[in-house]
Amino acid sequence: MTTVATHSEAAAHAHVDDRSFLRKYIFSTDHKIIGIQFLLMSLLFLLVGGTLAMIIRWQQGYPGQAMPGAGVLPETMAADGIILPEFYNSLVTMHGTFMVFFAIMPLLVGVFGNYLIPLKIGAADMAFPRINMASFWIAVPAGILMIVGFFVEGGHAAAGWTGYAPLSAVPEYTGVSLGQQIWCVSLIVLGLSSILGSMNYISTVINLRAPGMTWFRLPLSIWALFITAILVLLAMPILSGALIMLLFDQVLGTHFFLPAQGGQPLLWQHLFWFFGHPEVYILILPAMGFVSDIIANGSRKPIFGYHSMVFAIAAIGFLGWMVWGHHMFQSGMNPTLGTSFMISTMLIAVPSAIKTFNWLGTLWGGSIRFHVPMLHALAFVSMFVIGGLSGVFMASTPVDIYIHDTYFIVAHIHYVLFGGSLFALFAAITFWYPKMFGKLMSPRLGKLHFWLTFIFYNMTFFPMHQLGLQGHMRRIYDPTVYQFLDHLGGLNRFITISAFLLFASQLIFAYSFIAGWFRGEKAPENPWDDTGLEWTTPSPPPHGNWPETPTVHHPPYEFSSPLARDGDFLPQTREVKPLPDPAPTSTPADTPASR
Amino acid sequence: MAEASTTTHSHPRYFLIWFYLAALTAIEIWVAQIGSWSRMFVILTLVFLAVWKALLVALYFMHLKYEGRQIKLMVVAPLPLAVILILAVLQEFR
Amino acid sequence: MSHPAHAMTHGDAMHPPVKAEFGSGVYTEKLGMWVFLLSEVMFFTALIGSYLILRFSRPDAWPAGGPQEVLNIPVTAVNTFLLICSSVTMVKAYAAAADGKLNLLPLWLLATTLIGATFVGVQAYEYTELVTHGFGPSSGLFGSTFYTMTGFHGFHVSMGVICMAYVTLRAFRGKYSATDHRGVEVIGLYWHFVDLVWIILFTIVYLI
Amino acid sequence: MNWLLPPGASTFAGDIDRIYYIILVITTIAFVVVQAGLVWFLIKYRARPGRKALYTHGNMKAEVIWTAIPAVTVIVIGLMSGGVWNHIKGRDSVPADAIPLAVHASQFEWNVTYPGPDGQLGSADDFTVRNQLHVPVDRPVAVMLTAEDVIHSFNVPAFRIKQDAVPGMHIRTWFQATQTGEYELGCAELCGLGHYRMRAVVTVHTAEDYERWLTERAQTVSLR
Repeated sequence: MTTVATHSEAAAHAHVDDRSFLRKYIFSTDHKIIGIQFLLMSLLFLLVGGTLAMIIRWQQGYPGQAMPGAGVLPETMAADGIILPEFYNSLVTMHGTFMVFFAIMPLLVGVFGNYLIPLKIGAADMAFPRINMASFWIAVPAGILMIVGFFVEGGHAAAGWTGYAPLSAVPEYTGVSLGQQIWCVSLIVLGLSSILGSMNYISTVINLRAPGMTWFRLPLSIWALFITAILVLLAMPILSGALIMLLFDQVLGTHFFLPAQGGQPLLWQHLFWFFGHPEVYILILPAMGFVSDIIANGSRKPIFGYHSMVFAIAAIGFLGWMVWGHHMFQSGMNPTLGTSFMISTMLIAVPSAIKTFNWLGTLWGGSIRFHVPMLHALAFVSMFVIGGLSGVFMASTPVDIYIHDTYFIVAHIHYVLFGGSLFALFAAITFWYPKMFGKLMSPRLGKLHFWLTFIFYNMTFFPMHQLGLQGHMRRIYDPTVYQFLDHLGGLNRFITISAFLLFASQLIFAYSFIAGWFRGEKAPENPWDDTGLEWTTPSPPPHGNWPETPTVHHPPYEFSSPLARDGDFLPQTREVKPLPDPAPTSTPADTPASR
Repeated sequence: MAEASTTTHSHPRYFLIWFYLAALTAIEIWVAQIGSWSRMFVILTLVFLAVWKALLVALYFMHLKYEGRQIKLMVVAPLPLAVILILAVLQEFR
Repeated sequence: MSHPAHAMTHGDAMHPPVKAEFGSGVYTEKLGMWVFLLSEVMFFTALIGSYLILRFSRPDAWPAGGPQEVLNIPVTAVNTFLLICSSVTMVKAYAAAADGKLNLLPLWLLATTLIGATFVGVQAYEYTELVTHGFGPSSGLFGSTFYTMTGFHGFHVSMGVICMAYVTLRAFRGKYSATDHRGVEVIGLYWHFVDLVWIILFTIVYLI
Repeated sequence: MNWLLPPGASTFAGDIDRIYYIILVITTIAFVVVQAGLVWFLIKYRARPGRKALYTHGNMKAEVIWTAIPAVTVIVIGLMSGGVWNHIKGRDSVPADAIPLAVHASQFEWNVTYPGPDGQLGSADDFTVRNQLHVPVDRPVAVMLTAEDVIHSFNVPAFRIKQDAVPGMHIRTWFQATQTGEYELGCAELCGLGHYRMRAVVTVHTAEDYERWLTERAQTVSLR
């Protein structure tokens, strides 16, 4: 490995670390510590969101019956363990809010954006370490505030995670006043944190890449995080603006979304989904990136069609701005506009299909290692296909008339967000855990967790398609009100039992995560035989990451390269003499196969 | 980065830009008070003048004119998104 | 803004740190500010876009004789002129720093800070006048959009004034030089952007 | 599990169900191909001692093929859907001879205003019934949807019709029932505490029954 001379201070930092405990672990500006802080915070919120989901499921499976253990809930939430309708509306609202904004999004972007970007591009830290720290410490109060909302007078926000006005804008309509305001403020604050974070990611990727790390040598995870950061940067302020208007409608008496004085309820939906659809891709693009890295590693092959993978990410990032109307087909939106949104929505399926086939192409001819991250990554591909295909039904405007706002939508979003994002996150966490904590997680527990999750996950969410096809509306407190849903009681109970088993399976992961930290075997520098830059520094990497800035010589996925004489992979930083012609050189663009 | 390391005479004539901005503002206020023009024409004129002023600030005060291609591209990138949002939603409420 | 130690690999603070292929071509703080401003563009898009949409869909919610029936155009015109002046003082401060006229730099910055603060003061005066005449945020769509847009612009100016005061203080202490005046240029970008937003707002809110 | 849609009772059911089944067939084929391919690759290319992975960066031809096939497929689905969509929701799609009804949604009830014997809304013999929607079979019915407070959604699964009612907007939608009997109307958009019980009964009468019901109701209302 060759290196270039760098500022001597960097080297000094890497060796002598005399920061106080507070500066090192709490108010740290080190991107790795901030990444781990985000990890712990968002796993906690994942648990909160999951617990809320269990209560929702209980009510759906056993409406009107006391939930075991729910006796501890205050009278305003449950009467003798029987969930109250007002609490149920808060539950569905906050389950969505916590999962989208406080669990999945920080897990994907906050954790891995922070942890991976500098390590994978060869930078010592983020472009603005102090702003990075601020971004975390702004997210914390936002999260605390969101939790506090449960305990204020009138209960928590109850207008759905989409907060449709005027329901969300007038306290009398939901019976919630303070909770709804807290919801707005918390999300505005979180938005600021996200914007600061993404500004950091974008600047870092553009300006701090190590010598030799050209754009088309970036790993796909970094490409995905980079495009995602752009989406966050441009989409979050739209949400902030909309939330501010909503908040003003509640507290200042403005009329943005209140029709009585000329406001437009549909304006909220347009703004929300103009943010919301890019947000959907914010929640899946990084997952696609991690999975690409891990599938290449597990298959011991370069990723199939690297360039088209990059262009697919970029295409999704761009087209993602033109499809927001497909959430509003039945909203009273201009029907002609609906048709144009349907066409753009159909088109966005194409880059997703390209990615799926390219993953299959990567597996083809590989020498597949089934380590735990690989299992989760494969599950991602498999589940994402289901989520993607079920999306075609909703994209078709006439079919959407029937399935809009039913459990079919719930099934679809969970196939994308759980089957997609969360499986990718399990893959990513187990893959980079040794680097983060310097310890190995138990592969046996990992496989057990994987199989149980995979089975119970499908048992939970696949039948929801069926609920939706029978017309079961989402967000209804008690399905037994409707006769046409009567025959679905058994299915609902089946889903509930599966969901509880799914939740229980996650405890294995929690145990394995904590046990690995305290009792795990010490991790070597490169436990997965990977080519990335992060594996050329100790586990965990020191402050400053490398004593000297690394130099990059190869594209990201040179597995099984003929140039790698010992072992089956060629690290990006290893300088080797090219083979004599006519063997392929190391740049993918130059190989005949990719032409 | 043409600015940073070179000497005085390479700066744009800032006071001239300032004068333009002030004069355009005065014209705007005058145009807005004309009653005899059609409303649409007044609006278009005002928007044109506002965009002109905004461009003066962006190009000369923010030195966009002297930046590299990358920064220029980056800065115009979100503008289509803003236009898409506003035009599509306007379509809705016609 | 502080900087991780590794970043300055070739000593010139006003240039990009690592010669990465097809990077931004500018130093990182400036890049960061531009990136941040893009997100501000989208924020104001949400506010201004909502205003345009509401205005077009409900023209009857605005006074028939135009905004000047309610708003005080002459005062705002003076305020607009003030903000334009602050932009020129800001850019003169930048030019002074770039040319190494370090004795002029803090004076121009001070002028910018003071004019900016005056702008906020005049806006506060305008608000009080309007509210005492019965035009508040709850006065129909006009009031809602007017206060939200100008209010958030005012908030941005206020933040700018605070940062500008800090930069001015640093300039008086001689922290900037011809070879490193990143803080001045970066705050300048923000300041001009806020001015630019006001140019748009003044036209569409007060004149149209 | 029953993969069929529940029986439909309006003219829309045929079109919507047909497109649903076409998409179901297409997606099932895609699903089987991808999942089977995935499993096959996993078995065939699992790591075995002595075998090295194939070193390749891709194949342009294969990529063009698997870009083109989904692109064409989704465009076809899109075009197919567009026609039906315009037939159901297009602004000019409501048949001229449709019976006009006004449905005013409020927290948490459906107020259905009937035109009375003269067949015209806005006349003196109009009457309003709460949470009951009565329509004749085989006649198009045009519903003018309005909302009192928040957004509700007019949703009759058996008719395959769903349309939000937005406060401040007058949204017209229509349907034509094909089967007499009783069905359910539910709110599909979260509208507050009583969202889940915002239910109405839809009764589809024969033409004669409908006329009889209409005159009877109109009289009881005018007597009051």
